Amino acid sequence: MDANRIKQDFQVYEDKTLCYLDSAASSLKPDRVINVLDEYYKKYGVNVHRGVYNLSYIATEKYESSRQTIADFINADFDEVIFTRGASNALNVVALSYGMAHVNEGDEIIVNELEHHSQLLPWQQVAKAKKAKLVYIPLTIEGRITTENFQKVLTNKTKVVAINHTSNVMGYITPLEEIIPLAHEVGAVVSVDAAQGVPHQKIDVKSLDADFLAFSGHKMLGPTGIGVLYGKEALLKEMSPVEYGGDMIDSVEKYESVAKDAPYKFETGTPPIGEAIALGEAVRYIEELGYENIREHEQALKEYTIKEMQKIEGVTIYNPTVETGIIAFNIDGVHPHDAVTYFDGDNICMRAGHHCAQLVTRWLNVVATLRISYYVYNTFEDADQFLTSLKGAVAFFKSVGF
Amino acid sequence: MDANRIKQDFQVYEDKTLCYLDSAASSLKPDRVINVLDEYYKKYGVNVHRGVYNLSYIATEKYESSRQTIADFINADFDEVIFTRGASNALNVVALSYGMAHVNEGDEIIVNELEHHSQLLPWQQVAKAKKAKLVYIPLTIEGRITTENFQKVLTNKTKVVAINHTSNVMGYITPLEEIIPLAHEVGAVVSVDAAQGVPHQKIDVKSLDADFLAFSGHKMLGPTGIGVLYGKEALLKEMSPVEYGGDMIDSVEKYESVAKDAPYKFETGTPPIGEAIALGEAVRYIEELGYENIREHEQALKEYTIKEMQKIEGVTIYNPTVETGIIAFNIDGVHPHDAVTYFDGDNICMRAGHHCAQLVTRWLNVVATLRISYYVYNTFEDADQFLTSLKGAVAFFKSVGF
Amino acid sequence: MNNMENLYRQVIMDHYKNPRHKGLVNDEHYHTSHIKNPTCGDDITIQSRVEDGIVKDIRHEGTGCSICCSSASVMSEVLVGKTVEEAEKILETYLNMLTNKEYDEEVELEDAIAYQGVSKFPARIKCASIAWKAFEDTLKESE
Amino acid sequence: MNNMENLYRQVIMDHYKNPRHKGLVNDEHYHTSHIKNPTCGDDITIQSRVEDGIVKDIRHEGTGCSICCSSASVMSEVLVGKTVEEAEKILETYLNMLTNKEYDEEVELEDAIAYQGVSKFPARIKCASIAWKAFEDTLKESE
Ligand SMILES: Cc1ncc(COP(=O)(O)O)c(C=O)c1O
Ligand SMILES: Cc1ncc(COP(=O)(O)O)c(C=O)c1O
Repeated sequence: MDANRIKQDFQVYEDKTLCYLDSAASSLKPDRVINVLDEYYKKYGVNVHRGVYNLSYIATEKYESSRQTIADFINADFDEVIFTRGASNALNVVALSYGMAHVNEGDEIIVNELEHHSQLLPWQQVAKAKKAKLVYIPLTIEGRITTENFQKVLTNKTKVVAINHTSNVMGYITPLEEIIPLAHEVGAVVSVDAAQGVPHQKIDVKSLDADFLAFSGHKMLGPTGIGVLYGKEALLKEMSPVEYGGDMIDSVEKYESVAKDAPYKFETGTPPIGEAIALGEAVRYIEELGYENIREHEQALKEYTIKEMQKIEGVTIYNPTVETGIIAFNIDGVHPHDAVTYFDGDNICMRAGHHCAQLVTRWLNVVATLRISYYVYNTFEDADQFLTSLKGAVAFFKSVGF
Repeated sequence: MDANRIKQDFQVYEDKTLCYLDSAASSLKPDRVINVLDEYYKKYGVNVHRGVYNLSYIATEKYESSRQTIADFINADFDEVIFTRGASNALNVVALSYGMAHVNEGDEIIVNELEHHSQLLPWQQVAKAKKAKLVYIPLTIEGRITTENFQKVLTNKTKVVAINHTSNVMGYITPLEEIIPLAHEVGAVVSVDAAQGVPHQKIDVKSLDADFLAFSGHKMLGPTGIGVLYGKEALLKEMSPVEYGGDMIDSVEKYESVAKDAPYKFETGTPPIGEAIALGEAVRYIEELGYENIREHEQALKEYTIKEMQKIEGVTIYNPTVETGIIAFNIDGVHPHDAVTYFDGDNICMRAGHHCAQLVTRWLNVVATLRISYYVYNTFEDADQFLTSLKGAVAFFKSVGF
Repeated sequence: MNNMENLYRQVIMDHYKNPRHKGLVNDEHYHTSHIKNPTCGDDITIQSRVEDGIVKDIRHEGTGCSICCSSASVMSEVLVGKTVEEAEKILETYLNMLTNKEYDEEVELEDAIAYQGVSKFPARIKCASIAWKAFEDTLKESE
Repeated sequence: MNNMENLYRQVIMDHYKNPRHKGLVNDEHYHTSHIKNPTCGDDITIQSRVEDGIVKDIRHEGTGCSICCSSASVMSEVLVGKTVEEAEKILETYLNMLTNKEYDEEVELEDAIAYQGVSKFPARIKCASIAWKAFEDTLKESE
């Protein structure tokens, strides 16, 4: 994969010095995705479903064909793809609709300290509301979820397993192919947070056998304001809507109403139309690049970077065995917020903080971490720019007395 | 106001024959709003709040300054403006957070048959869940809500009044300046659906004294995927979040967590960043046009059109006394879906259906209605194009035997 | 200007004004399917009775635009008396015709050919197909 | 290249390594304010004791970056002993300086002037102001 060529697809790289290493927070957006968004607004920017004239017909067709594109992309059926505001919104729908209806007093919900707040907290709320028990998978010494440790907490009382595909802090990939069948054996449903998975590797919901799976548009070259919730048809069928209103209802009486079928019963009001259409374009772009190439490219960058980082004294890497393009680290004795300003001075964008995952930050026994994350447009020049800056940072902070 | 000049601000009008009369469903978007959206994606399309580098700082500043723009626009405080996915989402937050916590068995919730499903159905759900009573304001013979009729149903048991500012079917403006103080006298809170209000006239939440007020971006020259919930600070303060996750939380423990203050506790996950920033630009555009001018212009168009429509035999207008730019009508004996295809043939876009308000359609005793709705870019030429087409339609359907 | 004449053919208007096979029956030999198009309020119920591989009867009831209501009536006239196989072939051909797909011009659509013009009005394709789809559902149930 | 030297002045590093007035007290004469910046985990508590219109003492405790922690220490040194009016004036001047607003250069900021460079690092302004804002809150409570 020629990342230098790919950079040309992104207007933000008109700034030649930009070294963007924060794709796990939000990816950059290629021009063709923005153009598709523009085209919606400039040529047929009207409402969907409700209109019976031509412009509205076009908008509806494009919106729904984007749903089909995404369904094909993850090997789901059309009716199993719900457009949401983002991954957080999607994960909340699972907890509020499925969780609140199916979890009862004494039931167990399996979570873990690696989860993003958007996956952890909705279930913390369900557990509280329903007097269910929140059970944590013990992490290994590396901070990983293993099948073995999962089995230690799986019981016949387990009703739900809320788990990430890829950790946004540690970058580890969860062994879901093993965990999901085990969970199904005890009759639990598995809700997968794939916000960090779908942008980087092929996910086939059917072969994975996930019950629910959520991801965001803005982390996979798409716009903000859009995400996806996949749910198995049979589960969606018997679930109640969370929000009620226009476009999700079949018939309305004064005191009763009947909702449409999925996915529409979960999509009340005017949906994020332009956003959904543009997300379809992002999917096409990813498919053209090819997941194999993406994975290989990110791996190579990651391996090179970690190898070089390990040569620098005064740097701690928290996930040296990581299998994705996410590297968590700190400069010893330097608060990440101080460090990140140094990198910013070199036009290198990276995250400092708890990355919406306070539990694992605490598990690491630090106040916060630095994180770089690679994506399709990152080059070895980016890696070198980062490594040079990292050396400079270590030296600088030492020199001023940290 | 020179609507012919305004048309030039909208690229969609490169199609000179386009006669767009469906702004009540979704407005067209001016180029400058699209450009601001583009600028976000092309220049600083990164995440907010979490980043501590410069690009993210810019994104955060623009996102939050858009909140201030909108707060000033409706005379609210900064912390009282919550970004949502749209009006429907906003109205559901009120019902799910405020309603579910404060409405109890035997309490009364006042609604009416004019409400959009997105305002009616969330309260229908609250009423069911809480065994509260849904009470309907009787409509006048014109289909209006009056203070007098409101008083007939207001009691000491009234806990919530869910009401529209402007009806999306009939275009009537509700006498909220009278209704809100009466509701407050009995201690009820008033949740106002202003999706059809804010695009067309100045709304000052303080002088109106609304407790909650919701509207959508896409109906007021902004993008899809964004809306606003205004709530009084004191109410928001004691309300619980509906969705939990990243960005809305202060501190997270394994079994407990503490949410941030409003507005953030209601904005979990990556927000619709580009959309919020672009909505700020839409507000500036509206302010530059001036509400006085907008109202005057829409009034003139509406009056001219109704006067001319009344001269055409075989047309029934359902709201001849309307005070806004919304006209509901039918061609006698012709199903609206048939009619709308005729107009579409003349490149005139309008709605046919129940407009997400089945109760008022039933109240009118029709299966569906046609609706045209005027906005800033509509001209008298548009009105004439519509009137000519209407005459043609009446003649045509007669000729083929309707 | 408008090319509405292509849509509102005489056959269509005739069936709209004077629907055949209208009204449902209460008979367990019939299979029933109910489809709605909430966009415009079309709401149609189709019943069919199949015996010995032959479509013996079709009934319909509902509200909707002229295209939707007439198509239920036309369909009933065209399909009653056909074998299930013939009916399925006509159904497939008809839906392909509506959606601008390739279709077998050899298949005799009879009066249903009047809906050829609908393909030029994409927003109305659903109106013309909803009754046929409901019929298709009743066939599936019969199997 | 980087102009980090403008940010990490010696005074700042000194107060970061050797904070003065650190540690809270359990004394009802003190007013307390706690501010967090969840973005980066800054979390600071400020206490102040005002008597006869004079800032008698300031205490601080918390975690955060060097800018945040040091500024609490510097602030304590600068403001203790000042009248409330003087303290408010310094506070206003300091915040204006940080945010690139016009500010009265006549006002003596003492060591707090070391934070002048922060205005060039917009993403760090919050770090440098959070302790001062917390102090402002304690003053309001004293009124
Ligand atoms: C009166 C009214 N309320 C609420 C809504 C819902 O707005 P949205 O679809 O943007 O959520 C609409 C628009 O359809 C409306 O007209
Ligand atoms: C693992 C993970 N889950 C969920 C989310 C939430 O996604 P969003 O902010 O788009 O709702 C994120 C992104 O921050 C994430 O990294």
